[in-house]
Amino acid sequence: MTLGFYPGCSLKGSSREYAESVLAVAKAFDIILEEIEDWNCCGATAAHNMNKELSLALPARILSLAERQGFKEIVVPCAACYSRLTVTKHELGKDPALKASVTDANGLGYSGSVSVLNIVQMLDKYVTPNLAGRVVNPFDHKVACYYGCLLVRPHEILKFDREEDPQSLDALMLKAGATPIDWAFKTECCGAGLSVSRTNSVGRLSGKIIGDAKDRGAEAVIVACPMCHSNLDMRRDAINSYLGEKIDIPVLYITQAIGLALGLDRKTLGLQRHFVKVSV
Amino acid sequence: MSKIGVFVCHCGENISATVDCAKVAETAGKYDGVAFSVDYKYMCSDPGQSLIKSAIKEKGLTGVVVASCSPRMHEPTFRKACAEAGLNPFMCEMANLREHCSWVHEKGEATTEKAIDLVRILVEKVKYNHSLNEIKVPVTKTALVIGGGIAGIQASLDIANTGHKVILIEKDPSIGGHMSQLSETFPTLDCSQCILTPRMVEVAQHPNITLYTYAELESLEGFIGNFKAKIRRKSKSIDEKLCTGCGQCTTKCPVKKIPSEFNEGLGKRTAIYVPFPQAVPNKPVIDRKNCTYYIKGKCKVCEIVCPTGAIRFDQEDQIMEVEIGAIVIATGFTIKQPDFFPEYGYGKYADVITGLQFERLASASGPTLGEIRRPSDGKVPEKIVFLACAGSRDPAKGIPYCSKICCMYIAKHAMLYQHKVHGGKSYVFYMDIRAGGKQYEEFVRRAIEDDGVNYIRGRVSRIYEKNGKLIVNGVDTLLNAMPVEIEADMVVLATAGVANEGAEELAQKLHISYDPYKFFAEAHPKLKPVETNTAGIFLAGACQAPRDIPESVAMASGAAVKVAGLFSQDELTREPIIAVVNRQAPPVYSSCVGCFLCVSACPYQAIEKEEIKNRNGEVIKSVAKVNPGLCQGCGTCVAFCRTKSIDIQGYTHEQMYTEVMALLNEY
Amino acid sequence: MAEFEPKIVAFVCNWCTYAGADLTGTSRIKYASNVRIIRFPCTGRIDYMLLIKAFDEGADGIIVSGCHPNDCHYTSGNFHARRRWIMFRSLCDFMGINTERIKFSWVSAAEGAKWADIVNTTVAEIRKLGPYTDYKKVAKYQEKEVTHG
Amino acid sequence: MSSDAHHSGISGLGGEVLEHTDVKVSHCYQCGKCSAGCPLSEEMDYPPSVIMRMLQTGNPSLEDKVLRSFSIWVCLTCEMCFARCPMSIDIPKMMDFLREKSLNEKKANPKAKEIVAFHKSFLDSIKYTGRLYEIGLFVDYKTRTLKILDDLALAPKMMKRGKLNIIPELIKDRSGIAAIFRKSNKKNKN
Repeated sequence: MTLGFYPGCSLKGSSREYAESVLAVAKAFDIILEEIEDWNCCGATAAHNMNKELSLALPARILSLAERQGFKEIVVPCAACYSRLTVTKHELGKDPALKASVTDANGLGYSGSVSVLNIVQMLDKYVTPNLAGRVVNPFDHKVACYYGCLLVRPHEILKFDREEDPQSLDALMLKAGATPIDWAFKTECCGAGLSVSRTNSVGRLSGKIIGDAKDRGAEAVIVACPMCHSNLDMRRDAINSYLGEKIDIPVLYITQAIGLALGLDRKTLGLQRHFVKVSV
Repeated sequence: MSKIGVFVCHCGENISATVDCAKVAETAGKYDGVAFSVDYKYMCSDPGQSLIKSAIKEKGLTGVVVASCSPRMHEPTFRKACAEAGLNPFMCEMANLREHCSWVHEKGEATTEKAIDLVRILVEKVKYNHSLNEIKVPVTKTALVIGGGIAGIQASLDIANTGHKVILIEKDPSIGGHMSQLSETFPTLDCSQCILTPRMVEVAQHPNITLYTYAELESLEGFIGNFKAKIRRKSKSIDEKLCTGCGQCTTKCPVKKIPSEFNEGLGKRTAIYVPFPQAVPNKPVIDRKNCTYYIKGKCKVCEIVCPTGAIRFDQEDQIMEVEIGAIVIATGFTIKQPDFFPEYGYGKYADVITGLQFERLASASGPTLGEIRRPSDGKVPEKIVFLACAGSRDPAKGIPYCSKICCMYIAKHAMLYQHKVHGGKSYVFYMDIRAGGKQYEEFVRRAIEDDGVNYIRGRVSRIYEKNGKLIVNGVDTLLNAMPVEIEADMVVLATAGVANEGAEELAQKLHISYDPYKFFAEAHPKLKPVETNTAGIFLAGACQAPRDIPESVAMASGAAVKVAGLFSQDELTREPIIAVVNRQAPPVYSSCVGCFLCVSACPYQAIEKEEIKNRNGEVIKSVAKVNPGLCQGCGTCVAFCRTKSIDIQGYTHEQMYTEVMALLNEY
Repeated sequence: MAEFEPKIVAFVCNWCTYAGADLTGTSRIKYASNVRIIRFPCTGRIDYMLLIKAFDEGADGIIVSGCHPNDCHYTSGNFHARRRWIMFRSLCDFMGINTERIKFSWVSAAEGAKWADIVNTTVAEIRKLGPYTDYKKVAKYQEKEVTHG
Repeated sequence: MSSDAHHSGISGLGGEVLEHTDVKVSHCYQCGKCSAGCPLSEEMDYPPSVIMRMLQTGNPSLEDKVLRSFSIWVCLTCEMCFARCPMSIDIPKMMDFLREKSLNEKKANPKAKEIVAFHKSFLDSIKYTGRLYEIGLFVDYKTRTLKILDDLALAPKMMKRGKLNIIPELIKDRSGIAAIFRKSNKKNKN
């Protein structure tokens, strides 16, 4: 089976291990993820902070390209990209004038026929039904599943899981043999786009998250967003200095954890690329 | 030739601000058959009515059109005025220029044109009106009161004390309602049970009141003065006549861990149980869902220990039919279970509780015997947080209205806490303090000033548990929205008051209206607060909207007076808006061909077959006949009739076609 | 050119929609002034020949509105109305009467805002459809036939 | 939409917010739940509920303060306020509009220099290559802010882990991207 694939910029650079693990898990289930040809950046936070038109036009081009290439469904592992694409689809769907003006800019045509799947939706639809028999190496750890902001909010548009105390990642990890813990910072913001410009804020926000996970005995934090990952992993120094202690709980992408459960090679899953050593 | 009078009302400026009333009157004056047309500032006032009356007399009017507010408001007023001037009241029609025109459109020619159209329609209709005579029906002088909370109790006692019979039904095993669950009441802090239980006993002992607990309304037929109700008496699995209420069965019942409804899940009860010690009647029922005998087929401990042999495992529900003349609905309210507030963790954290649960904790008869102890570990909370508007005033959660009672009971809760836990700290997060009522504001101030309750203006964003504490994240909006974080031991949510589950079904059984939140609708928001749109059915208490105790009691007494007023008459008059099958001269007798489609269409079984016989007693023809006592005037049969042989008085074919034609000919 | 102002007749029941429209008034919600309400005791009373008559007399659109299912003051009048409406609609389709010109709806006594909404959308839709000339032409033609015959 | 603003009698910045985002500032009843849940509220000069109140006043000097505030820039659009708002007010959408307007009117708060610079560098990066070029972004951002020393240690670590591309990824249809930027920027100026 073939699905469209929109990796987004992070998965080509600073979060390439996410892409590696997504592709490895997909491959294990004979799912071919075919990259949308000539895709562009979705514009991320910068675009909608600065220029509304642009924040819709950039994702619209991606959706148009996917349509042209005949994809019915595209997988978007990055939660931020997923949010931008879904919001754009929603906005263009409800406002024909906006749709005309935006698609006019890219000259590609747009009908809104492509479904956008986040990583959890993709796994739930195509992986979990066959997961049970494939777990050779249960991920037998206490895990804190961290959803962040953009995977579940705003519910009115995304209509995925619930906004408070979501459960979809927990359910997946349970199937991978893990023990998801109940904790309080599942959907609190990690600091997201302030990573570079206000590293101290990120240290504080991500610090609260890692701190709570540690207090409740988590052995790993599971994420589904490259931004969350880079803040919780790459910014660990800032986190540690906010908390005043050294915390070495690793942060894994959901696909890395599932990959480990499937018995896939650690290197294939890109675990060596993390800043915080993955000891689990 | 008709002589019709048209009376255009300004309603102060309510109509005249957007409609040119003089022009309406002037235009109407030119219509064929209109003998008199005038506009006036307040047509419903005394001089206004006199204007109508004198015109009827002086001009010899044969019909009247009053163009003013909704007929639902003043039709009785103007029909009465006509009758007083000697004109049959059913020769009077109203054009609705206010609710349907002046209030909903901007000032302008189109609005005045619409007003003129509305008047013209009714001028043409009234030409085809006929004098009608009111129908007299007898009154059954027994009232049915549904719901045995404080409102139902008060209504029952008040009606019974006027000498009329009352049947009171209550769905739970005991009367008492929510008031029996309360600890102390605002603003006097007197003990709820102490003032309620004497009333409960009075109900049980009153010679005019028949009390059925564990009973619900099954169905209702009929109309004002003449209802027939079916009541389902759910099986209690005991013979009430034999049971002495000794309590042997409830102490010996082996199933002891069922969450007690009366204690809001904070205490336990047995499978055969009396909901609370002061229950009326003080006799147990078996909860079949939880009883071992009904689940597994054996046990029967209660039967063995019962000294009078009162247990009846095979008892079945009974359906009882009663005839009644009026109904008071006092089914009360419930609280919204706050599990729709995942950010507050109700259901997830044992120490996040509802206001009603706090009442049970604070009550001397409650699971902690009145000590404030948290459910998780029985510890006395050193810090407690109360959240106002947990659901109320929250359109995003589906409840835009204010639940009205919470501000007061939160102040009471915080006060009770401060009285019971010395050195404890209490915080109230609120948006506004709504303390309108006698001694209410003073009560809240006392909580703040004398008892040291910390009021913080702001809504809490979320609550989570950490190291055995509940972390409450809020802000103080009076301090530039400064973040406030409280590590509390217990949190009490003032959850919204909502309509009872099943309120909608009950309204449909009774044919009364309800609002979007399933609270029952009063007939007029100001002037008919206890009446419903269905004559003979009245409202009392929180089934109509969230109400506190004094209001519920006042409403109940109000409803009781309405019932007593109704029962003071031996006969009632009803509007003659009923269907009639035509009769013609022999040999046709009627255009009815006897298909009796109408019989199947009629929801009231008001249509019968009539056999027309010749002098020799031979049946010539079977035709339909409407029983005027049963017909409610819906007109469904009229639309069904294939030969146009049935017509409905007041809305005849002639009248309705005339309205359509009058409208469109000049529209 | 001035915008086409459609003539719309509303056949409503006394207990729900008439009261709902009263509530629109008491709530001072503004709506298009093109609609004239004719009050019936119940939608069950509405004889669908009246709708034909209304078109015949020059109506551009019609609203029929009563109580929600199960909420009928007379228990079941609204169900009868709905059942007949379904049949009447196919009959209209068969006869070539554009059923888009008839709006069938439920408005309860508590739904003042919904009434305003229904009026406004109906006016907008009928305005889009334009004056109902087809039917009027036919009606006139038949009248002539009858007189000549 | 503009007529809607006119009818509801909201003028000034609140009216503009309504016109561009459909967000009605009048719906806010100042409960403060947004501020209570906002992860950045303690770093803000005016927490979200206070911004709402300032807009409600229609007072031009307060509106000016809103556009010059640091709050609108430190807002992360995490959507927490919107998710929990009892009145369902889309504050993040409003914040997007306020930022854009603040920028157009050259009122961006000086404390937000780094944040604005980062966004600009980000957009510049994709404007020319179609995709984000992370090294380019860092260099560009650092030249804009002169924060040469920050994060200097991070780059080699990232490089070592294969997390940075030396050569930017270029998409083929770069003129198409340029056209999108041109069109959007033109609209933005209007």
